[in-house]
Amino acid sequence: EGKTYKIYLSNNFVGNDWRQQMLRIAETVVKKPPLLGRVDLKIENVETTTQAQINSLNNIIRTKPDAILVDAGSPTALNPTLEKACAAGILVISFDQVVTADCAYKVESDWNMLPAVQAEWIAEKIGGKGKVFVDRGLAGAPISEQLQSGFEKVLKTYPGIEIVGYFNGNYALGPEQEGVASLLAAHPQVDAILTQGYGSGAIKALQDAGRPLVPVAGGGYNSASLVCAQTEGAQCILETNPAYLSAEAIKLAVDILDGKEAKEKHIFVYGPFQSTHPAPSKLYPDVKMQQIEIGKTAFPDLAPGLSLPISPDWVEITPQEAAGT
Amino acid sequence: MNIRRHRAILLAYLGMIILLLLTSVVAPGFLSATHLRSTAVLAAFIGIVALGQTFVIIGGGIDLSVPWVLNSAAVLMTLLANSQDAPLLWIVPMLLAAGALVGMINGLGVAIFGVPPIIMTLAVNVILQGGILVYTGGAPTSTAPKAIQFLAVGRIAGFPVVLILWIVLAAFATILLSKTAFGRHLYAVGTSATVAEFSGVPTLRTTVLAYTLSGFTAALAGMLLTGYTAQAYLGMGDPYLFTSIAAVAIGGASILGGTGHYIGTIAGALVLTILTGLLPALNLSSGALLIVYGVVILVTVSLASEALSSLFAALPRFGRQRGPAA
Amino acid sequence: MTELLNATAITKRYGGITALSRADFSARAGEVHALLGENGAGKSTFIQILAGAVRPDGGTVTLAGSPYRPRDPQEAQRSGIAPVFQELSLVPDLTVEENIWFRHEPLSAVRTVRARAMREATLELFARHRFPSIRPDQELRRLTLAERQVIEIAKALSRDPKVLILDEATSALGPQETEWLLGLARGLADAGSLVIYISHRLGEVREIADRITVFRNGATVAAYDTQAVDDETIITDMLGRRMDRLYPERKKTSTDTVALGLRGFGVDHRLSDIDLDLREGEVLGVAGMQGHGQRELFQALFGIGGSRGTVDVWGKPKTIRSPRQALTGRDGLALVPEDRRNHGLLLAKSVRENLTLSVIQRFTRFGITDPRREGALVDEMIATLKIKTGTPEQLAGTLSGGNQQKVIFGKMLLTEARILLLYDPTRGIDVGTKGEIFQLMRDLAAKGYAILFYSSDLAELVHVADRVAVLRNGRLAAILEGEQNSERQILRAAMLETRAA
Amino acid sequence: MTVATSSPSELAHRPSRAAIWKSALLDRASLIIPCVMLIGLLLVYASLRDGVFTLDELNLDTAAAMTLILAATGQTIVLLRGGIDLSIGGMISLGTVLAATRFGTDPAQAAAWAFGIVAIGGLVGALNGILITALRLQPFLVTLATWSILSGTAMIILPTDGGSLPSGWTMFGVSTKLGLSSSVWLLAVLLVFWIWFKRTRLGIAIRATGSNERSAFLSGVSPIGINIATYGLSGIFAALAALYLTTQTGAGSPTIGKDYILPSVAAAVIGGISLFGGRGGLVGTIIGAFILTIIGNLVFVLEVSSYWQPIVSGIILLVAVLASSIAEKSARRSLS
Ligand SMILES: Nc1ncnc2c1ncn2[C@@H]1O[C@H](COP(=O)(O)OP(=O)(O)OP(=O)(O)O)[C@@H](O)[C@H]1O
Ligand SMILES: Nc1ncnc2c1ncn2[C@@H]1O[C@H](COP(=O)(O)OP(=O)(O)OP(=O)(O)O)[C@@H](O)[C@H]1O
Ligand SMILES: [Mg+2]
Ligand SMILES: [Mg+2]
Repeated sequence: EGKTYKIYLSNNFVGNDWRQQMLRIAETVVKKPPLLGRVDLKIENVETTTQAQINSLNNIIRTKPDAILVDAGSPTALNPTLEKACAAGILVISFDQVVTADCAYKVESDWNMLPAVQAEWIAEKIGGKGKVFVDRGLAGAPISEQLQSGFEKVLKTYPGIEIVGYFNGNYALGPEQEGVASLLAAHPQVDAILTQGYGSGAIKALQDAGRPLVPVAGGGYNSASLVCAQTEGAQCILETNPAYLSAEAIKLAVDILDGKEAKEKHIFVYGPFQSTHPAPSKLYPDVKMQQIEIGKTAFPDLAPGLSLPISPDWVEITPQEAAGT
Repeated sequence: MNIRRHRAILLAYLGMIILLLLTSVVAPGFLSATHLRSTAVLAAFIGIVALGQTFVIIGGGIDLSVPWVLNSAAVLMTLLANSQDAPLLWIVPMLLAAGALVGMINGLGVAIFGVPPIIMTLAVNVILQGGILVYTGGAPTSTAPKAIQFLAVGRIAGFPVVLILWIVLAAFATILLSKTAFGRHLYAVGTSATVAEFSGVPTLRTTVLAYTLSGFTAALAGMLLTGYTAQAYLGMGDPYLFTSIAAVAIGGASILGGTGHYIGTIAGALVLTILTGLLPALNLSSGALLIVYGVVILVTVSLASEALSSLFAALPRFGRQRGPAA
Repeated sequence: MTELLNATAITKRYGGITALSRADFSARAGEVHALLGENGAGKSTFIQILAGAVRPDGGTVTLAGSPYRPRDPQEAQRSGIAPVFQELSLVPDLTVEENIWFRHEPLSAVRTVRARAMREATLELFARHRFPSIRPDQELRRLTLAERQVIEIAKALSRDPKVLILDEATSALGPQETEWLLGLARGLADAGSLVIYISHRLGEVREIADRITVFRNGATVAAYDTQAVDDETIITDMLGRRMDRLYPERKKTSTDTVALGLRGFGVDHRLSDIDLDLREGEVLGVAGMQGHGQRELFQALFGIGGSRGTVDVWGKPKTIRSPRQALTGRDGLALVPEDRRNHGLLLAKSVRENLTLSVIQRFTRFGITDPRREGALVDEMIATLKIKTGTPEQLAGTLSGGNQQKVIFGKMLLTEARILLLYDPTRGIDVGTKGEIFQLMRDLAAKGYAILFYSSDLAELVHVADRVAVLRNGRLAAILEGEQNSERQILRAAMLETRAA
Repeated sequence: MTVATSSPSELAHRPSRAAIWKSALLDRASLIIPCVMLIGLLLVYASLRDGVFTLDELNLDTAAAMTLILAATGQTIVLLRGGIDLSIGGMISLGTVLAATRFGTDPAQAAAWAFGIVAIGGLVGALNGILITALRLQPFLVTLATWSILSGTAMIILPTDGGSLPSGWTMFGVSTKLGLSSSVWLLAVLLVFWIWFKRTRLGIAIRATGSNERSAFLSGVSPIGINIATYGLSGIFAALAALYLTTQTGAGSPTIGKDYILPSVAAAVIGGISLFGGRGGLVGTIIGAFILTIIGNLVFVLEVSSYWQPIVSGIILLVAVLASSIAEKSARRSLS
């Protein structure tokens, strides 16, 4: 058909590398086939507050766009506003931090699968017994809850494993490093660390404290991958929450607006795990796990905060485009 | 040393020691040299940011632009240096000057145009945040140069470099506050700008200088912090807003100005760092942690409160006859 | 007649400082009872105890025969005691009428303040006691010190007190307003109230008081009927020593050098066309009714607020746009400001810090202050002015009123500026020290200082100044010299046209 | 006027009418200037978007600003007292999670809990007041601590965003009467409250205490009483803000309160309230909150690229405040 749709992307937070990459990918992907010329994309960023996002969404709704894509500050607080948008005939797709409103499509990573696979890998790595630290993420954040309970659920199935300490990594390097450092001081023995952030902060804390390296779970950032690849004896499993979720959401919007029925309202996007020691998962036999390797999953020349992988399979995005350099 | 004047500061240290003892009960490992060292290093970052904040608050203002002055310096440093050490020779002085300049703009807005400090520095913070995103396109930057990493985590004869830096800065700040005309003027301006003006104090210069210093220390802390985590990331300055103000307040300064000292702020930075280090070891839920955090802050600063210390003062007189109320 | 108020063995300590030690005081209804004592004797502390603002460490008070122990100012108010505080108890951000009726505003059915009733009550109060007219709806912050003083009095009277306490209520008032207040106090006493009257102006005390109690170092040293005692005895009891004379001998010390020359000097509509020469070695008095431009003259010369016209300082034209430009060492000008609490003193800082605030460079070497040199300056000034302070580290706000004024005076002296702008420098200062300050002024003049001197007490101008410049409606009305320099002539020059206008 | 012989002459010569007007204007400058600021912003906004001066726009903007206005009402009272209340962040979070977990579907139960939440707000605030007076601690530190404690409590009750509210509850903001949404009516009620409150003895005493604590005490204001009342009211308004917020979000959130701490202070300060107490009023604060909200709308219709959005909003804020500060300064200079 080739009609151009007016689509707004409402994003509640710009303050980290992942969100930046997500936004850049959204801007890039609408300038490339197959979406070239199909989308008049407007991005509305607000500074972290839910109130600001509600106000911004109200402004968006008044311009009657074809679709609103939303990376939400809260899974529930935007619901009344988004339901208003749906009622006005606007297509609503939430992605990354999704909302619970029934009328909204949801595009996200599988937050049940990701922590389960990581915890399983860690548990197997330490032979089903030992003491571990678990990252609680950011206090009050919904994904933090999911990741933490995902870790715990699997770890509980190994009677030999004991969670001896929790810390709040806040999805930032500094707090992760500080949190692990504090726990290390209190616990002479630790056998694995499950972070929700980078993992590399945990490794740095172990090194600073002069402790032996232990298996670490973290996120799929270039820096984490690099540290795992370059550190002697590092054992890592890195999950992926692809920053191209925005591209997937845009594509879904265009498809639905074109009249293609979506198969489901809740869509999971899967990226591969990366590991220094890939191993098959028994819980989720289908997951892909890549070997961490310089040049393949870790790029010394690229920005450390880059989230990997970069492109979905239906469009080619270069690392430069993703990094904005 | 005059006990009355410095009671708040002394009690901030007392609070810190009590907290340390408490900590050692919960987790004996905390009093190990390694951990004390890493605590001190973490406190140094807060302490350096809070240095400028101390000056601004003593002068009757507040600096909310700290997070993004810090973050901007960190991001620009890694971006410009591109992991190389050599360019730091011009980058570091330039960014320190740029931080100072931002502080100066804050100070001028407050002192010349009478913009409320909260609004002035808040707006500058937002503008800086946007400016950095526009300038870098939000691009993640390269790893911190080795030299900066050395400053942040390196050691000389087992002693952390950043601590040496902190001690030097602390000495500088202490002298500035206690031993110079600028320090005297700052307390006067913070106590009453009108009286200071009537007394021939250069109120404008004094205020601007305080904010300038705050911009400078925030930029410095930003670069050092980059060395600590080995990379700059967006949002790294955010935790330092309330922390820097709280460190100053716990250190005995009134946030309405005119009182306080950097020596107290040091204790404040240590209290906050020890506390954030201690809490994870308690294995509480996130909610319970916040509750404990609040209670400990309250108890610790209560120790420093005049009420308890005046009770101290009254102790030797208990035996004597009381007033008509008795 | 029985005693209405009886206080025995009142004691109050502040840390190491004893403000009151077993002081006694008793007064009857229907009398004006003066409470005298040198600065720091404990008068205000005693008043604050009566007012419920401070709790004594020991002693008992009875009011109309029953024990009186107010827990807070509110309780004191309910017992019919209304104080006019030396430091004033007014709120800058409320209006005049809101201040007067604060805490006992007339209320409507929905518990809000009835503005109309409050206005009427204010005007009625003003009329009943013949108050000077002050607009009731302005914010207090816009009032001059004298006006604030008057409002503080109105506030006390608004409670129809049984006991009215006037703690140096006339210190900021000019001759006419003082006269008015004395009449008012007399009237209240005659109507059966007790008026406790504190002042350092003996003339007033003599005019109005029936009886006198004298405090020294926190204890009662004497109590007598005013008729039965002479001034010398009172002063000796107050100071604990004899005093030869209040006013120094006036020798002509002025030269022909003009220290401060004003031509066409003015401040918006409040001051205009002032041509005036202040000579080296001269004490030039400034007089006028309140609000006729004196404070504008002093402030503008010190660089506060704008001004027009030319100012020559030691023969050279000088622009003064800020106090900083005025305070330029020996060639500069220094000011004792009108409002000591808001303009002169950092109340929350020590005596030392206040004294040296304007002269930090005097003890700074290579950018570093030298505490020993500072200490020397401070100690010298405390000794010179006999500032009663526990240590130089005592907070200025905890000094007695007169001693606060001395700190401001000392702070100005330390600047070494040779042109001194003294706006009521002896306000609240006891007779003993007053004499010393006058002597000091004359000595400084003899050393080549030039002094511009305003006082709300005309006698001081007459006895200390070489010439007196009288302002009227913001203009120079007369310059009186020699025989002409008398209270009568000053008042004539100051008021003549006011009546007509 | 009666001129009696013993009455002293007027202390100052009579000011001219112009001078009286000028000083009256100056006394209100801190309110007039934000008004002008808001009008200026609205004019720019109206030139970029149709239908700005309509009831719809009023309804939308009021709903957008209302939570902030309620939070800032409490903050205003505390700032007038010369204090600051950070704990509203915790109280708002706690209020929303209590509402979202306890209201259930029974209207009576919901109503009871709504009152309960307001009561908790008042109690917690009163506790702040007691701690500040009794321990002689800075309000900043005490409320920082209670903020943390309240947030923690909220997080224990509801670890992450969720819960639900009765469907009628979320209809509150949408329902209209006479073309005005209930939010606008609520604003009107708030204004009536303020007109009443500022003229009560308590209202005056709070302002007076912020203006000069010592004078207020000497005049018979009880230090602990005034603090309990001030912080208690702040807590009550924080609870009300929480309840209103849940009508907008339909859910509870243990972290949402912190979003209102700094903005509540900013709205008050833009509206002319001094952090040093004593000056300003709620009308200024409400205007300040609308200014902050309109700036968001303005940046939206300006269609600036996404990275520029924070810069533009920062600059608008700065320019507006700068212009007003300069205007006020020059007005002051011209007077004295
Ligand atoms: N809060 C306080 N802390 C310490 N000392 C105090 C305090 N209040 C008063 N004093 C001391 O108590 C003494 C008596 O002071 P008070 O004000 O009663 O004197 P006064 O007789 O009123 O003097 P003046 O004539 O100067 O007003 C002074 O030495 C003063 O410094
Ligand atoms: N009646 C007046 N005429 C001229 N200038 C005045 C008058 N009243 C006050 N001022 C000046 O206005 C300025 C502000 O005075 P104000 O007493 O309001 O100070 P402030 O900063 O509000 O003090 P605080 O913070 O203690 O309340 C001062 O410089 C003062 O000299
Ligand atoms: Mg006194
Ligand atoms: Mg004020």
